Amino acid sequence: MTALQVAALVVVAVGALAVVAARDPLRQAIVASFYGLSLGVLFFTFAAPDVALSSIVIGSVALPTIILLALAKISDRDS
Amino acid sequence: MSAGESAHTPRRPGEISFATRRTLFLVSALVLAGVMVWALGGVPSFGDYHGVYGLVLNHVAVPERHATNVITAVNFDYRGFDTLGEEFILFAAVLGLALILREGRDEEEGPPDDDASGRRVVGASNAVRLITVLLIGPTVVLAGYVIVHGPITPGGGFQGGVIAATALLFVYLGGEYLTLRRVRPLPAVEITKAAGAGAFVLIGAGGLIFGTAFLANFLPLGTAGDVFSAGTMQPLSVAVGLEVTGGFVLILSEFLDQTLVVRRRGGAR
Amino acid sequence: MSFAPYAVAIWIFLVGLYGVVTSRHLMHLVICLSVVQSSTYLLLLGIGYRTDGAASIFVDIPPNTKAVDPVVKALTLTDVVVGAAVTALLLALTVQAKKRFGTLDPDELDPLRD
Amino acid sequence: MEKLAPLVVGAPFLVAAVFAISLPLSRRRDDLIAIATASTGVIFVAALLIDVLGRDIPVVTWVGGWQPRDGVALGVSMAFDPLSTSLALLAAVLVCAAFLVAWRYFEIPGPIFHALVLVFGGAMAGFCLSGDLFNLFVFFELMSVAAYALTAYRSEGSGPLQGALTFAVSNTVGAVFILFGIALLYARTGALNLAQIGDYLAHRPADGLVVGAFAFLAIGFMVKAAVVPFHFWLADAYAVAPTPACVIFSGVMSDLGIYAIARVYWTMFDGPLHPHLGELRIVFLGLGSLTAVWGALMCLGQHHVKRLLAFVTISQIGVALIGVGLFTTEGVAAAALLILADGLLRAGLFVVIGAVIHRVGSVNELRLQRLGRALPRPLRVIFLAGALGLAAPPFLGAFAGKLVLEHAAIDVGQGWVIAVFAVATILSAAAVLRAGGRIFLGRGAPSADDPSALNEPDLDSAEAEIEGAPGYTPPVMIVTAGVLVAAGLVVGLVPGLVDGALDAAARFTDRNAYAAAVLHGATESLPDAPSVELGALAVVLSVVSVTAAVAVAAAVLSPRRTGTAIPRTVREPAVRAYWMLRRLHSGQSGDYVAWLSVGAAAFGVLLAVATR
Repeated sequence: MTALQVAALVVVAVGALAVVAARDPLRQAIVASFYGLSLGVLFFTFAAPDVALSSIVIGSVALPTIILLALAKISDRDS
Repeated sequence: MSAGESAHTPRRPGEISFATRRTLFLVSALVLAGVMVWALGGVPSFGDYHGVYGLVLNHVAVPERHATNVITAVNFDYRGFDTLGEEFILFAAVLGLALILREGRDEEEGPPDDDASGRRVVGASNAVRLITVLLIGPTVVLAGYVIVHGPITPGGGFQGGVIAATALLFVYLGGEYLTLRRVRPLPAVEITKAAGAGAFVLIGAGGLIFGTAFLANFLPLGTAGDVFSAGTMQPLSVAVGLEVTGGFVLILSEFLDQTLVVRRRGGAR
Repeated sequence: MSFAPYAVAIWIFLVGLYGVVTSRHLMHLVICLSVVQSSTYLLLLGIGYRTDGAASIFVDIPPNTKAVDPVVKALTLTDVVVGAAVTALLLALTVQAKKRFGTLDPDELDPLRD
Repeated sequence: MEKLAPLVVGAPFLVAAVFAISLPLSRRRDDLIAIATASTGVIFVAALLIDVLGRDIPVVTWVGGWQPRDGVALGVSMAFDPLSTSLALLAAVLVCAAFLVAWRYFEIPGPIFHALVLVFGGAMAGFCLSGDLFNLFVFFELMSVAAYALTAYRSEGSGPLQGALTFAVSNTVGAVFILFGIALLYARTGALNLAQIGDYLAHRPADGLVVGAFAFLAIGFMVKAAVVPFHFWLADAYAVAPTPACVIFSGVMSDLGIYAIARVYWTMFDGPLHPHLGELRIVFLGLGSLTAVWGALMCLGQHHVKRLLAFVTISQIGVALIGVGLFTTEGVAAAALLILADGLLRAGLFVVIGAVIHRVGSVNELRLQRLGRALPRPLRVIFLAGALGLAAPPFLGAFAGKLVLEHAAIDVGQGWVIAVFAVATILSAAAVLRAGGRIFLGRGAPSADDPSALNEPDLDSAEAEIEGAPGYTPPVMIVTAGVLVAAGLVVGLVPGLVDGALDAAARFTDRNAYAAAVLHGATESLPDAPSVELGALAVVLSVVSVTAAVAVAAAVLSPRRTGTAIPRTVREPAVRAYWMLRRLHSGQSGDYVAWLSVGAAAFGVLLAVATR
């Protein structure tokens, strides 16, 4: 295993915990976006650029956007 | 109030308490982790994989399919049947999502019309708007590039489709809701999505008529590395690109419309 | 050390599941569920990895180069899209649940409880 | 013929795509197109079945024309044997039934409903016929996603939202378990084709990886099948899904989980796990018995009729799991016969309830007691016949399946399960008979005596899916219900059915013949099918269970409070225990996932111990 792979694995492992631990949805959406990005980086080090690209566009852009849009709706009703 | 702090629901007799639930889970998760480590202990060491399927495909895909990207060859040719199912998972999810969200919206006040208060979603500055508008063009070009180069380089219908859909996101960030309505007339998007999904099946059926089997290749393979190579892989990739673009645009805009409806209501209050 | 990617996959799975079990907010629950799903991406790609293998994209490299397993990548690509579709559907249910129940605590949605 | 087979999946998908463009076709035209597509599917699958029955070996087709090379599968195979094709036929028939019911059922027409059901139908066919592990997962997910969307179809109601949420959360976790199993097997064998994996594993011992892979796949499929303790989502979802969708869910979707366990075991794991069958059997029979009895007990106290039928489904899934869990040819045949007869009966009963909802807008048994007289007489006959059929009267309904199951159980020295399924059958049939007696015959103490009864859960107003003038029940609903129940009853009388099922099971459980057909296109001689003689025991048991079911139902409905005959010292703890059990079904996905995790851990450890 290369040092880069180990580092990326550690970041992903911590990232997963951070996503779960972020109990405030807005913060969680941002953390989840970083988590998607870190998965993408990890997959690059696994020689899987296709999957990395997918993981980044879906995990760190598309899904967080959907989450934010959904949150915008929900929080409006809270107030 | 943040989610972690909310008060626990009082339980009725017989119902397990929140603490019991967590304890149950933690104990079982510990055991489950043990089972998983036991099972994964039999997996070859990381980096030592010699599975025959991948080795064979790495050798035959380029000479046989004229596709330099073996992953695309797997997705659109060797295991195209999986991708058919996957496309329809997205298709069904978007149908369901539209069903769930539209029901509520119609009931509230009908589909959002282009009234003035819906125009600015976020207070975007002119600079932001300019940047995002400038970004739309390149994004669309990039998406198209990624879709049609699927058989050659990393990418293909899925990735390109999602990138194309995020072009819409830029429009949203620019706050140009009116532009958005023009860029994204819903019926056209729905037709794009369904046509992409349907085209996949039709190309598959083409294999049955002109080739040897459902989803079999029936187009000339071309030269490996060219854009117009790899036979039916290319149109299948474009079909998936259309479906994914349409699907994600629909997902984003369904949520967006929901948000807009609510914001208008909020403004009216 | 060679077990590390699998150990991390198990970790992600269980941590995400812990989030699902203890969640007090539907939005949080749905995102935790997508974390659970992401464990499978890592597991699949980890299994198919070959040390110093190239990426099965034979554009600039000769055809017989040692390459990582292309099948797991194709499976993971499928898996990523499936996961996103399920998450989007669940988020729609969440938005609608807020409207109907006025709450997002998953423990308070109980129309049929005895 | 078999080359066209992928169209079983592709054709409904294409029609669904056309529906989704949502050109404003007229409602009737949408219905007609959907029904035409579904009936074409039935005819096509039936033709496939006839073709398959005439051949000695499984019929195999490779999607994309990728024939295997030197025993290495390059593409995805579909394999048709009599059993898998029959199940696909049952699914196709029920899709057709769902469209017929929906025709006059929904107030708001929707091509979205048609599109979702067509996609769902195509996915079920793909799931039954696929010969590839990952492809199985893809169709599993597709069925699930379509089913979540259908459950939430009435999304303005709170019930459907909650049901769809618990359904989706539980099944997504189940799907992740399946992927773990797939990843393990791919790591070991470098293959995704069922036959190829089976060949690879056949002559190697069962180590942690193999046992773990089997455990994870089985857990995923047991979530779908709703085996206790993975079952909690089912009652929430089936109670609120639109009735036409329930016809498919209850009639066949749950059974597909059981089918998949048998499929993966007999194609991949029979080699390595065969030496441990004695112990494995105990684990699976235990789970099956727990599920059968748990579901039956829960039936007793339900007054929400759809929820009652949901628990009947769980109980019968348990009995089918007992059949599969015997891990013998006869056991598989028994499970197949049970799934066929009981699936049709449950589907028919759901259609009757759909007609009741359509007419009076309630599913509360106690409230319906006073409204039942308004219901058309044929529904009464159909419902009570179906309820009696659940008890497997001599030669009708699931009698054939029970007969084979008794044989199979005694053959491997597990005769005790006969008692379990007798109890489960009696209790669940009694509960449905009680509901029928109250609704259609007006029996039982009037609920006015018990005001709390009227607070029992009922339909959300949003779920009252009524179309057309009140005071009218569309004949198409009565006919569909009648045909389904009648088919479920007389299926046991079809001459040669038992032998046919045993023969089909013999082919299904012949791993070598399957692998040879898939990987080498070889022909092997037909395995010898076991035969089962009609024993007096089966008839006696059958009479006893019907009598007991009627007696229990009559006792509950008796105007004299029969319950007081039971001494208080027994009655009160029993009632308390019942409520404890019932309250575990809390409707909270957090609880459900916690139980799922407990079940998965326990199941994993049990399998590890069993194969030590």
